[in-house]
Amino acid sequence: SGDGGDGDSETTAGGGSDGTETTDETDGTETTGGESTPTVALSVPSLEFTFFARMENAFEQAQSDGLISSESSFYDASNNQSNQVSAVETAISNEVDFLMISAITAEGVINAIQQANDADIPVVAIDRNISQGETVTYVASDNVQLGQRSTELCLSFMEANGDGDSYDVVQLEGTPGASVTNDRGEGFQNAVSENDSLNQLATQTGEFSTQNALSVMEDFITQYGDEIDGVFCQNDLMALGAHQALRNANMSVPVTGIDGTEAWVEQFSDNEYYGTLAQLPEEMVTTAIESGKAHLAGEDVEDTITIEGLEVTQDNASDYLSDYFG
Amino acid sequence: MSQSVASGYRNRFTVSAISQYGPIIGLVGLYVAFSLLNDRFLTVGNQMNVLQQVSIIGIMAIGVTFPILCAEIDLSIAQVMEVAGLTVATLAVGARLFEGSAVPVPIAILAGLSVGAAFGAVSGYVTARFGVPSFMTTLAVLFLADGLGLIVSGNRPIIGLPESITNIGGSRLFGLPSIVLVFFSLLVVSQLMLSYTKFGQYIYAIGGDRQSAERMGINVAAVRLGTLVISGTFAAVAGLVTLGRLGSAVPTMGAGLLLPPIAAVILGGADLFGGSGNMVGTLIGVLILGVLQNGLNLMGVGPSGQLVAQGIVLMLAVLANVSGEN
Amino acid sequence: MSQSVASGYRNRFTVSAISQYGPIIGLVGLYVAFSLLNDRFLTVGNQMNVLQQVSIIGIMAIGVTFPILCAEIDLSIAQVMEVAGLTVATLAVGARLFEGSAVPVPIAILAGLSVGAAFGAVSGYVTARFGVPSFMTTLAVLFLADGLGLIVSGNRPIIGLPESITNIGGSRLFGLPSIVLVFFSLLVVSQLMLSYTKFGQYIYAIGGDRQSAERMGINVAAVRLGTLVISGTFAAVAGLVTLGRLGSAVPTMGAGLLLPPIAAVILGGADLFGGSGNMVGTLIGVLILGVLQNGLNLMGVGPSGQLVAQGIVLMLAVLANVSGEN
Amino acid sequence: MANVSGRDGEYVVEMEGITKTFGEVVALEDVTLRLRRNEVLALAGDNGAGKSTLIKCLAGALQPDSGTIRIDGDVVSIDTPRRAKDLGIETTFQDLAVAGNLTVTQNIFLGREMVTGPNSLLGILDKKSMRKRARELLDDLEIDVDIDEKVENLSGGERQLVSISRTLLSDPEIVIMDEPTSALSVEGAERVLELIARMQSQGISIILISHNLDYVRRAADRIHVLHQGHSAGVIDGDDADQDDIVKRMVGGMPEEERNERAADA
Amino acid sequence: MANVSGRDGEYVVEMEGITKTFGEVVALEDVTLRLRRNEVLALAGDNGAGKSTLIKCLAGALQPDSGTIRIDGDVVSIDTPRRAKDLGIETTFQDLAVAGNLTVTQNIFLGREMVTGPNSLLGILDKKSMRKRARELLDDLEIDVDIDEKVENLSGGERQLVSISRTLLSDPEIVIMDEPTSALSVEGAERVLELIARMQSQGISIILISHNLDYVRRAADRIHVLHQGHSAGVIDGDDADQDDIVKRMVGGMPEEERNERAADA
Ligand SMILES: Nc1ncnc2c1ncn2[C@@H]1O[C@H](COP(=O)(O)OP(=O)(O)OP(=O)(O)O)[C@@H](O)[C@H]1O
Ligand SMILES: Nc1ncnc2c1ncn2[C@@H]1O[C@H](COP(=O)(O)OP(=O)(O)OP(=O)(O)O)[C@@H](O)[C@H]1O
Ligand SMILES: O[C@@H]1[C@H](O)[C@H](O)CO[C@H]1O
Ligand SMILES: [Mg+2]
Ligand SMILES: [Mg+2]
Repeated sequence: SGDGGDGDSETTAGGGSDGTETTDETDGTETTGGESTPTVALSVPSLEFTFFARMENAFEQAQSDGLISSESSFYDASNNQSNQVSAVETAISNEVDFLMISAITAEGVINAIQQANDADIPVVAIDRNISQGETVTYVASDNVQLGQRSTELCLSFMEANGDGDSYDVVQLEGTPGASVTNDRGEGFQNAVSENDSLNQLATQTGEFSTQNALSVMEDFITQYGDEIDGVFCQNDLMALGAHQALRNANMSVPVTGIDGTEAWVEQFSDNEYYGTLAQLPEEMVTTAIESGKAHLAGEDVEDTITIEGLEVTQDNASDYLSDYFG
Repeated sequence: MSQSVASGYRNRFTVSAISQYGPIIGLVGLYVAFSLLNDRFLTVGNQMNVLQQVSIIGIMAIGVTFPILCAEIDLSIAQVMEVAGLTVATLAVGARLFEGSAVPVPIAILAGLSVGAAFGAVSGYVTARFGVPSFMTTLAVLFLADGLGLIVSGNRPIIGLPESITNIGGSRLFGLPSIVLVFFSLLVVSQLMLSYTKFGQYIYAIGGDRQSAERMGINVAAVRLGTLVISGTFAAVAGLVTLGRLGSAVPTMGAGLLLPPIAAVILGGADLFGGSGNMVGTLIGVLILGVLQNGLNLMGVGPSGQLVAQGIVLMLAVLANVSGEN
Repeated sequence: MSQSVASGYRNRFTVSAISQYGPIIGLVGLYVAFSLLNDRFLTVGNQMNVLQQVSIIGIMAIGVTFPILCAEIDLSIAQVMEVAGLTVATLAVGARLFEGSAVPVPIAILAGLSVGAAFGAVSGYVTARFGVPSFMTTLAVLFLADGLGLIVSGNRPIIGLPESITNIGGSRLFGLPSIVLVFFSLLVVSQLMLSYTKFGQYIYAIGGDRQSAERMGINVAAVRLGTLVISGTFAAVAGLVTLGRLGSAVPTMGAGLLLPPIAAVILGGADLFGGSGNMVGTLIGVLILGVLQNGLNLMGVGPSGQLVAQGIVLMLAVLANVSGEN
Repeated sequence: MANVSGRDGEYVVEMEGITKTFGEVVALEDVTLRLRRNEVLALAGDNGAGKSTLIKCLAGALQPDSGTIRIDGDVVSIDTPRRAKDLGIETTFQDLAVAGNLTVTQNIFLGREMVTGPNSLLGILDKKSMRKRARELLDDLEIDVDIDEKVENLSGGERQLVSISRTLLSDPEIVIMDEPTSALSVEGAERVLELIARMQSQGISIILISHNLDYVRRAADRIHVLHQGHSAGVIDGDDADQDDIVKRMVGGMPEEERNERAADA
Repeated sequence: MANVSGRDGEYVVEMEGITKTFGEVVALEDVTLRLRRNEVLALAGDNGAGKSTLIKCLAGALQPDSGTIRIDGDVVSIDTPRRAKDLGIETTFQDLAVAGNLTVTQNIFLGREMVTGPNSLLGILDKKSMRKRARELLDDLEIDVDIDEKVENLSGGERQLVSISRTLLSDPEIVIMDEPTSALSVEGAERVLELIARMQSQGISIILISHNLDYVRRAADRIHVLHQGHSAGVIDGDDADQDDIVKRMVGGMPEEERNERAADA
């Protein structure tokens, strides 16, 4: 792995169209035939995560571009499992044309999805999958892969930065119990076991939050000091915290995250050993909408559409920023 | 006791209605408003949804009404709910901590409820015996239960639960969702307990004036302990029915469930400092929270608008409640 | 008032030390234990870290001590902290809601603090004027502030803050982290206010027995309002220094910060029902929570072990506190 | 009646036609009470007659349902205890308004603390002066309690004495005392009677509620008897005989008097 | 002394050498109090003398620092009010232990509710019977309050009457009344005195604390005077003269008596 580079993203699935371009095509809907502006719903785990805030923006963009109707609703579950189930139920009551969902946990919405299936409302899973029930497709990054690639990106930085033959990395995990945490952790472990030069020094939860990550990183520094060769964070908000702790301790080691959050990428300009694996939530949303509409139009849609994570480092940071946040 | 004069001397007027008549104004107002604003709001289907959506919080709210009436608090309910649900699930399926040692469903359920009762007993004992404020003991139990939940579940969701478990919270009986039936049964039993048993009477006496109650010969320690055991047990029941509602056991299923049940109790007119309130009030409080969210969801109000609307409407609803009392 | 006899009649003995002498036992115990268990725990550097790590919670805890002493509660502090910090950041940088309309730093800071005070004034007014429990009014403000935070920040981190802002919480003065200095200054000022002003005295009087205080001619409404304005303002200060600590403004920076400050206050020996407690107690409570987490982090205890350990140690610490009092 | 009220009129307080109900309970019905300038007016009546309710209306702790209150001839609305204090009315409540968690000194000064610098909510307490003054005050009243003790730790009588001593600090025009001697020893009660006499000599007008008819007869210029929420007549202290008072307390206003009144109206 | 205690001994309660301090405050020092079977023993003393503290030690509300308590000749440790009740000791506290947020009926029965079915914490309240019995009880005592009113809404005297009426329900062996008449009208106080006489005639032994020396002399067989935490002697009720009592209250035990005692020891 380790592709990336240009700002254009690829979709591995043949059925998916290029999301970034579709957003620009106002008449794109007509090509799918059928209902031109469906009423849809999108339920996400929590707007606490910038990642989902970007989805919200993409959703609103799609609304104003006329890809979906203005009655479409966006639901924030505030990380509360019952809230998400309620949101799905409400969407069913509102008889949406199809439902997009990023499940807090894959298993937490089993019944809700069952209800949607029973009501013949198509479901598109996005970013976080669901474990049971019928879906049109699953549009997402591969989180295990993201974890592994980001860890390996960190390793490549460490190799470039140092000269030893073994490197000690610490990991900052996301919310305990969340599927992304488990998946990215698995990817991290894969990287550790596949690369002999890579050792896990410590793992602690930063709960996907900047200030928790900051405190934990401070304590890591106290405990391990110079032993730390690099930091892998399961998302970019935590990378910001780790960065701050390292800066305060006058240390400079590679840090990688996941997400491609603007604020983190902006730190790259004066640090060549910072990086992230950008997810492309905007593209996930538009792709999901495309797929849902295609399904309504009776077309076949691939079971999974993987939006490949985009490796962002100092090299391509400014391109990335101007492509996605310009 | 340091209650203001103004609220004291009207009690006679509204007799026991004081905490029922008041809060209901806010609820009725919400119903009128949402009925006018949205056609689907007052449909049977949607009202059934609302009931289902509030049931888990409702069960926890009923449970925590006991300690609150007794001038105690229980901060551990969300985590106890989680660990109890996870215990039932892992035991029944024979997964994770109990890999390969599945037990019959009734025993799994009993174990789950016992876990809830046991946690309540721990905080209750330390509070009643040593006079440690329940705020602190239940906070400690919050951590304990959260940790145990991670251990029991290995941090991962559990699926494939036997129907005999998921039916408790996820089936229909006499055309009503079973979870709603569980909620209402517990509500009725609890109100009867409060109104017609010595235990109920003592809760009010202790909540009103602990020292006087003690001097009048009440076994204060037993009652304080009892209220916390009840709230732990009810939290466990909430965990059990959640399995049916979600269709799985998820290690994060308690997230965001600390404040709403307690808020519902206070919204229902109970005094946070003990001695007044009842289960009908709690029901109304639960419904206000549930209807508010459901109505805003139906209207498709976006996340930030929803928060602002919730804040404003909540403020108005409590104002209506309080002026309804006076 | 319904305080048990046992806790009442020793007051004379320990004079005002009651809530200082007690809680300190738990803290000293923690220090001894962690010093034995880990070499780096008692280093100057780590102790400085602990102070830094507790400062934000500490500032919020000091603020919320005022309402708690007055038998009120403030549930909105975490969201108020967030929205105030985001307001300062977006105004100073001219981003998001204030895109292109940057204002001078002092004005941005003033605006942020005013937002905090204003939210406190809203809940304080409704509580003091209409007798709505502060639990409910501050819960409503919690939603309002959360929503406003989303609107102000667009849910994205804001970086590139001017140094004049980040220095407030992120620089060093006389060899001490500035955030710690802010914390201790506020602590001292607050304790002086409690001990030596009419306002402080009235807080205790009202917290002890509101009706009596009113009958003795105290302007109860003004004092109740005042305590909530203070806690809102202090939460805003916490938001401001958080910008320095994190080096950026993150929309999630309030997450998980509701319970710890309140817990610290109670852990420090204040009565949740008002009338007793002080800032020194709050400091001790804050330190107990901070040291516990720091020590466990240093020892490399994993997430679930950490939760369990926190639960057990917290239970022991409060037990020690209470037996220290008796 | 204009000539008997106003700043120099005969009556310093006129409560007229006061009615107060609590739900279905009628605590007071059309009660009229007038306090003459500089007199000690006793308010007597059986338990539950409405004495405390009546004076709470004057002290700002309760709002009457109907009726008017005149102070120095001016109609006033006394919506809070603070307002009553502003009008010069100082009250010792039956269920002692004290802050148990504060010390004796703090209680004595609560609401009118001595401060150094500007007197606002943020005024700096002059603790030393207050302790000194409190000590003097209690010595003066021969009250032997530790001024730094929390009030909740005092004995019942001591607590009552502290509450009474509060009235002395504010230079009031009108003092209301609801059962000020109920928890006091014979000695303590004597001191309170002396205090009442002293206040009267300083020009203060006083309403005294007490079940001790002995004390009432000794201290009061006139005795206003309440019976089940109604006036049962006012008796001159000098020719008050215990039997007459008790008869009114138990049976209400004598038939004759009631008829007289009816004729008057 | 063995012959004067025990089930049939002279003394039903013997508190010996009771000392109780609160921090630096010595509330009681080496106080000995003996209650004879079936007598009314009054406990008199100035405010703050230690009367309430002493009886709280017997009622289980406080633990003495040292000293022993014998009930019917057996040494007992009374660590809670519940324990006191189990020993047959029923108490009316000076600062009324009542639950303001409960009704009169509920207060009267609190802790010993009538239930249908098994009598556990989950016993089903027999509300009807309790209301009936409460009504009877209050009628019997001529207490005119609404049995369904919340106690916090009662007048001071009414509240006290409710608290007193509680003592009658439990069939106690020993009754302690701390200032039971302080808030009562003359009428009300008379009824309480009658009640005390009635209880005595039923074989109950009674400790009565009151500042009303009139009532004390009428009701008590013996009067135990406390002075600043020390015994100031026990006087026979029959030849008690008010001056002697007051002298002891104010000055403590007379010199002669103290010397006698010293000689005894
Ligand atoms: N808040 C209230 N709610 C209902 N009833 C009340 C309330 N306050 C007083 N009452 C009733 O009003 C009547 C008068 O009460 P009040 O306290 O004025 O009596 P009082 O004359 O002061 O009696 P006492 O001598 O016992 O103090 C009583 O019957 C009492 O029960
Ligand atoms: N909890 C306490 N803490 C400190 N001092 C106390 C406490 N309780 C009582 N005291 C002191 O002990 C002394 C005796 O008090 P006690 O209540 O026994 O007096 P009493 O004889 O009942 O007086 P009264 O007639 O006023 O009721 C008083 O000086 C009182 O201040
Ligand atoms: O993929 C997203 C983001 O990485 C976010 O930071 C946390 O939730 C995950 O689902
Ligand atoms: Mg009265
Ligand atoms: Mg006493």
